[in-house]
Amino acid sequence: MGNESHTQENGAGTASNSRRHVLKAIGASGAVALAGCAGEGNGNGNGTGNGNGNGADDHAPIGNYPIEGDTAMYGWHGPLSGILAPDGEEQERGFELAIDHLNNGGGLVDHYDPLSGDGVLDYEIDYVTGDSAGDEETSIDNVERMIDRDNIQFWTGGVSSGVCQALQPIAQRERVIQLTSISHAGPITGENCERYSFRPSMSARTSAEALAATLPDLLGDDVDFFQIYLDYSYGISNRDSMTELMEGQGWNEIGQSAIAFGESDHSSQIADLDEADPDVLVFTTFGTAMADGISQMQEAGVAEDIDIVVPLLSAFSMEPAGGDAEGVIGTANWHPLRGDELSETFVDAYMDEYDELPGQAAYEVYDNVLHYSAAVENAGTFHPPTVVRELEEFEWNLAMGEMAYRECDHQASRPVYVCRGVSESEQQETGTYLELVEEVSPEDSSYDCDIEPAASCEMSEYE
Amino acid sequence: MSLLELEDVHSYYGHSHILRGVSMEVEEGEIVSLLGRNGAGKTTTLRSIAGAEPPEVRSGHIQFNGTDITDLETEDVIMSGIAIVPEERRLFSNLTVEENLELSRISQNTWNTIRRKIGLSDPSGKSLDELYELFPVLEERKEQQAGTLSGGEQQMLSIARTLRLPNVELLMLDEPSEGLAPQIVETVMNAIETIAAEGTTVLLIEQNVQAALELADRGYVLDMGSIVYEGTAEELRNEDDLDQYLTV
Amino acid sequence: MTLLQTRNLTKSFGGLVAVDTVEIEVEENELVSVIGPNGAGKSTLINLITGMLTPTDGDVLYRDTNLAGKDPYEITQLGIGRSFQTASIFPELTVQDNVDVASFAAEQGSFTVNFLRRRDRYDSVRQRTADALELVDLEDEADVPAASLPYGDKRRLEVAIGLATDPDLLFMDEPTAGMSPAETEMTTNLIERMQTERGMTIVLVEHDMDIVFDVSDKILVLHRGEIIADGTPDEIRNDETVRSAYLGGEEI
Amino acid sequence: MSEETAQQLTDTDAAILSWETWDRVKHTERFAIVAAVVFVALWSWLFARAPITSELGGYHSLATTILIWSVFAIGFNLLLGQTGLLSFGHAMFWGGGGYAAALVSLHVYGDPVLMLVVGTTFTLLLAALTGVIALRLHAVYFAIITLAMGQLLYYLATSPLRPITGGRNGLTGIQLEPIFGLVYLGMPLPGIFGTLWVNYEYLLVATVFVLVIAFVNRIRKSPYGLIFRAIRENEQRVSFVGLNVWRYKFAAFLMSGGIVGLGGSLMTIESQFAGLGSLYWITSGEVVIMTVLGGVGTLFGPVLGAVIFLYFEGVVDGFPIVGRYWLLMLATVFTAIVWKYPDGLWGMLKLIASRIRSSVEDNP
Amino acid sequence: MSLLESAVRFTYLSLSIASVYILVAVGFSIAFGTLKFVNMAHGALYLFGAYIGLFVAFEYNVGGSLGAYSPVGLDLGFAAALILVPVVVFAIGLVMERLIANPFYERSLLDQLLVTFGILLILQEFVAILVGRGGFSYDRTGWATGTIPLPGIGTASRWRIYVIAFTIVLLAVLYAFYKYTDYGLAVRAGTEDAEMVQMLGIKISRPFALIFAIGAAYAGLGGILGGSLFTVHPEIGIEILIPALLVVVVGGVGSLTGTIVAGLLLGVTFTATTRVYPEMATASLFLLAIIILSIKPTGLFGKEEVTA
Repeated sequence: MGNESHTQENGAGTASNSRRHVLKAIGASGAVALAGCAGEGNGNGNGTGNGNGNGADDHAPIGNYPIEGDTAMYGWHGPLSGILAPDGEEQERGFELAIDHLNNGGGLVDHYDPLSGDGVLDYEIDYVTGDSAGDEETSIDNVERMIDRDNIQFWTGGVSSGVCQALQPIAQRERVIQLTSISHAGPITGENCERYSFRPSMSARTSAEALAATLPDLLGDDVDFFQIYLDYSYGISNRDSMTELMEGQGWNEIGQSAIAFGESDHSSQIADLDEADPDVLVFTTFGTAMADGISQMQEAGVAEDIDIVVPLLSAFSMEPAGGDAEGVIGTANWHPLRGDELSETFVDAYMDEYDELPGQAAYEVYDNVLHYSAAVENAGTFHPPTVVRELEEFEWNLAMGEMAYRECDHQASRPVYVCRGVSESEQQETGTYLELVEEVSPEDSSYDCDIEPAASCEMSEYE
Repeated sequence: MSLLELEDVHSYYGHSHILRGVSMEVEEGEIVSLLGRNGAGKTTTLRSIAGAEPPEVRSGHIQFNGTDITDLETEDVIMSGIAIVPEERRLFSNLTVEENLELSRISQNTWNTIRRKIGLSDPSGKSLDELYELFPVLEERKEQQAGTLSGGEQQMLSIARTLRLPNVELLMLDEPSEGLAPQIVETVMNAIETIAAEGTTVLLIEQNVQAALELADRGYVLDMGSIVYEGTAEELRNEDDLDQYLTV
Repeated sequence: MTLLQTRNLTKSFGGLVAVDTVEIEVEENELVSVIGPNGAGKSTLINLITGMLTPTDGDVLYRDTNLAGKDPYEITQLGIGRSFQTASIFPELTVQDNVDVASFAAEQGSFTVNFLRRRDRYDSVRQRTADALELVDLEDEADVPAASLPYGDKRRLEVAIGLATDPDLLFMDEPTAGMSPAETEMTTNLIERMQTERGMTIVLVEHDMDIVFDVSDKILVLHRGEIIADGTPDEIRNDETVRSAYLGGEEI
Repeated sequence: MSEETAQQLTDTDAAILSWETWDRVKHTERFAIVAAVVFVALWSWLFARAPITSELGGYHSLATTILIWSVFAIGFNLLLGQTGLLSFGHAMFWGGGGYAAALVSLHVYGDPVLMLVVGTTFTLLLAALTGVIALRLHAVYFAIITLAMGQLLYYLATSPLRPITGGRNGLTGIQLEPIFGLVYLGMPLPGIFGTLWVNYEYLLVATVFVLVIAFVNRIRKSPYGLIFRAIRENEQRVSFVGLNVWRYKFAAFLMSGGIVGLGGSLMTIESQFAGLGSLYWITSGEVVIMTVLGGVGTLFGPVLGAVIFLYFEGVVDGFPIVGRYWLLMLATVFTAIVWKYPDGLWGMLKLIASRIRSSVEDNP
Repeated sequence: MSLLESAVRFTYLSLSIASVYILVAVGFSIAFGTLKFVNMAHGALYLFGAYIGLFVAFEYNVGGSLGAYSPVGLDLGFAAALILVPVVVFAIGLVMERLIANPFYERSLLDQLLVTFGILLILQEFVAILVGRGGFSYDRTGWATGTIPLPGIGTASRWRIYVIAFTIVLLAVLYAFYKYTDYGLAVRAGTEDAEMVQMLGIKISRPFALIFAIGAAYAGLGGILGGSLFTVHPEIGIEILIPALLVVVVGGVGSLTGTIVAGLLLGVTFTATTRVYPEMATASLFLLAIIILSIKPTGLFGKEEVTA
């Protein structure tokens, strides 16, 4: 963290801020009038103009473009406090590692053609980070700071779907690209979609598609299942997708029960579950709530003969659950013991730096930094609309496998990793909470642009 | 040497100067009465002796048994041998009669309590039985909450609980006759007389001049925070000028 | 004319009857003192009349209005003022502000919507405050925080607040307690002036018998919640029941 | 005071040279307003762009946010500082105003002025409803019942009212229309104004801030200000001088709620988002911390408190290594201040100033 | 499931929730009613109880600044935690009374509330910095998991039954302390009139400190029991404080009976609402508190409002 930079070009803030707001307000036509204004702002900045700055390409100023000086800022923003912190801390490490590799080579940068290991384009990359605390208002303030004061070109990170959705309009408004991570709710690439926001990670629907493709093999064909879900957009998206897709596989949903957000007592839902007596429980929750729920089921003696499926599994749920989560089935964006060469390269680099096995959260953010940079290299500019267009048809294949963004909803079509919780002793031994059960191909986990949630996406403008 | 000696005591309630140089003495075995109208400073004198706060004693000395007790905490004053029956009795109304009495058995110091229990104790106060003998009505009511007692019973309980304290050498009573019917006043005064006869020194604060002087050996009259008169009960009874300090 | 009248006024707390079927009458422009030993029920009586307590039984009539059940501010607005036994003032406000609170109440009633009008524009309020402060001789202390006044001055401020509410009938609870002889004399003069110059009716609860017998037109003696005597100072001075209530039966 | 002239206010040399002039001027109404105007005029620039001072890491949108939270804290302080009532549920007005403003822009029209009016009106109604119940209680009970009301609203907004409030996701997609159809808030200001204030949005926020200062200052100088303080010090005595204490407390509650609602609406305009966090009790706790930290009962103390709190949350939070401990540091500062300086930082500054002044006067 | 079994389940669910509320609220109510001290830092005692119990009973890999020493913990088992935690938190309570409560007895309720709230935040952040912000859950050994058969009815959760029984025993102990010990007598008397107790020669500060520490120990035990029912993370101290405060004021400040009745009432309300309208489960507690306080501003068993 010692190399974080917070020094900013004084005077430039006014200009860039004005640029953004005027563009939002009066559209592109006003931008021309403002170019001069921006120039004035530069006058009292640090003045070390860079060949790749204003002069090199002919794009009008937009967002935090053009970059002044020879350093481009990246942002990471995710939970470092609150119950989501375990994933946030991993993400931050992955992020810092990625920046290091971009500037100095190493890790997957050495195995990814568009990247040189000597910055991006001709810029050195610096970064800022912010703690979302899992809270929407705090996040808005933080991201505004990163955009306004630190002039970030893009940011990634985050866990909470609520926070992610609150930030998407800011990405659009400020013309700064956001690559989401982990956030799973349907609307992020549905009704809430924005041109400047991309989701490389799974959506609730992607996970459900993958589970529909594997669960019958794992748990049987003629299965009664029950759903307990968190009563907010993440839980509801998953519930709807699971109902539709599992029933499509011939499974039979025999009941549902909602948990209020923030509620740690699940006794009533467990009572419903016990009464329904299903074969499988689909438990859409996260964080300590999942740990609470599973431990309360065990304590009530209902967990023994029911298989539990938690559509999204990650450190923030697995860490508090400890050994209780043994046998729980779900999906993840990546698995450290996937066994391919690139994953091993990443794992080695990460272990060298931090002396622990990375989880999906660490890799995902690492990957986001890399593939965004690759898109910039391919586009030859940081100009946000150009980079957005580049990303919309971007394909890449690093440690997660074959990935590609879809233009219709900015959801990545991607492989999904179906995993299972392991016992506490195995956790100690392997350093990971999950074992990889099956890798589901992009074809089997994707859905068409004309079905929900993608069907509700009305993409916003480029400039 | 006097048992209790006040020497030019000045006490304040916040900024208000209430006792303006009170000096008085109580000899061992005496019954001394402190007279004066409401607001004259009688209760403040008692509270100053007891080390209660407020008031704040800013100058002067209070000696008891030869020791300076001016700056002692209330509980230490009590344990040095002074018992207090405060104005309005201040019983613990939600506690039973017996619990009110039992409280006095607990001393400030746990080790003393233990020592007394295993028979190594200092001379202790009266036992419950002795108290019930003195105030039979309390035994009948021992399971009752103190708040439900009549005024006279409450006053007896308030006196009785001080007798259960160990080592009482001086008993200070603040208006024990207040609000009581005449025949009850007499019972209370008789009880005080009995206690005094057993050798306890008594400092009696009273508005009821007649009752007080009947009992007392000597008296002080307090007005505007100063002693304006002192003398034997006999002298006080015959002093006509005192009317202005005491009543209509 | 009878200004204030209580009928059968009773207040009990649990089993204790603090005020027992008390019937008193106060004539206009009269100065009535209520005396009695500690615990006789004097404060309870005042509290019942001024609305701090609700009577268990009985009525309080003031100029044909029944006060029972009314809130203190309503009773004050009807013209019944009160000063408290302990200096009930606003310690962190200045002396002038202390009295201003009461002056506003007198000038503009119990509630008005004037939060956008500056209070230094109310000349009548200033005048009323100045008058009250002058009466108690505190005008030089107007800008001093009340907390820093000596005790006697606090009591006078307390009286000034009572005065500024513009009462026709003023209850004064031990106005001279804690005062020096000089202050006591000043207060006595003040009470007399209020009665003669302002035509106020005053009910005084007081332990200083000099004052009581000096200024009262009528004295009520309360003992254990009941009125045991009622008459002119001379009548009371010679009343045997009163002496025994106070002294325990026998003349000293 | 009616003779106060602009001369006195602008003639700073005289003010500095003569304590008497200063003492007379500093309590005048016009001085407070001029001070507020000067403050907002320079604030964003000093905080985010000026040489040297901006090295502390401030930025323009935080400067704006701080002004909005200051409105919140000033409104809250009108209740706590003047009447002594501690509400632990003021988030309901903050969030309530924010949601009302968001809803009117989503479903009716997004003129910022309309949003402010609707947000404030809604909050006044909410304050009237809750005040009737809560004001029967005192001290800690009042704090708890306001907390309970705020939390009830929070949970209602979370689930049963989700169709209206958007539940956990809050309300997004708020589009701002030009004020009275004329000026877009995002439009930059020209020349020196742009350097100082950046855009019309800041101008709107600054205007509201100054108006709120002027309004609260006027209340403090009106009979209400006196009566509120009297209620805080001795409620019983106030009713015994003939004032209807309940109505005055109710008025204080309404005004406080209304100002807070105004601030909440402004927040919605600034962030183009209304979310559950704004209704959560932690938000109520934050405004208590700001106000107490700055100085309960003072006019500018809450502003100082908001500056410090949000600086910690928004800037210190991003510092390397120590950033993680921002809440710990803030909580420690807060606790120490309450412990040693119950009058808050503003009170502490005044104390220090008066010490310096007396030492200066002693040694001319 | 039979109606009877549903009823039994409803009962033990309500009671187990009420148990945690009551154990935490009891100490808060004592400090408030007896010592006239509002102690928001009481929530930290729950937090400490939960974390100390966790690291006494088990070993965990932790985050935060202790992360480097993982795994952390004594691994003595759950029963050892149940014995050690009250002792340790009792001692913390004594220190808290000396260092925090004592200097503030004479200050206003508002100052007390704010300072202790600040201290709660500080302590919470310390915990987070030491062991990280992630959550933990108690493992339970065999004797504490699974169900107990109820002949003719069905089964009940073993641990919940233990929690209830344990709470009943603790409340009985507290009652016995009040009723039968000298210190208990002094505390009851001191609640009514502390100065008079001193006038009987008793150093009231000692029984007061003792009862404060007992209240702390109960909050610590509440932390273990609550921690074992739910998960443990740094914010649980602040989270439990709100229902505990509701229990205290709904029951009436300083009334032990009131605290228990209010705890049960809130427990039942919570469980019942969870059954019929789960989204409003927590909200129902606030609604109930608003209704009760509107009808009776001093709470169910409260005698007078504590102002000052």
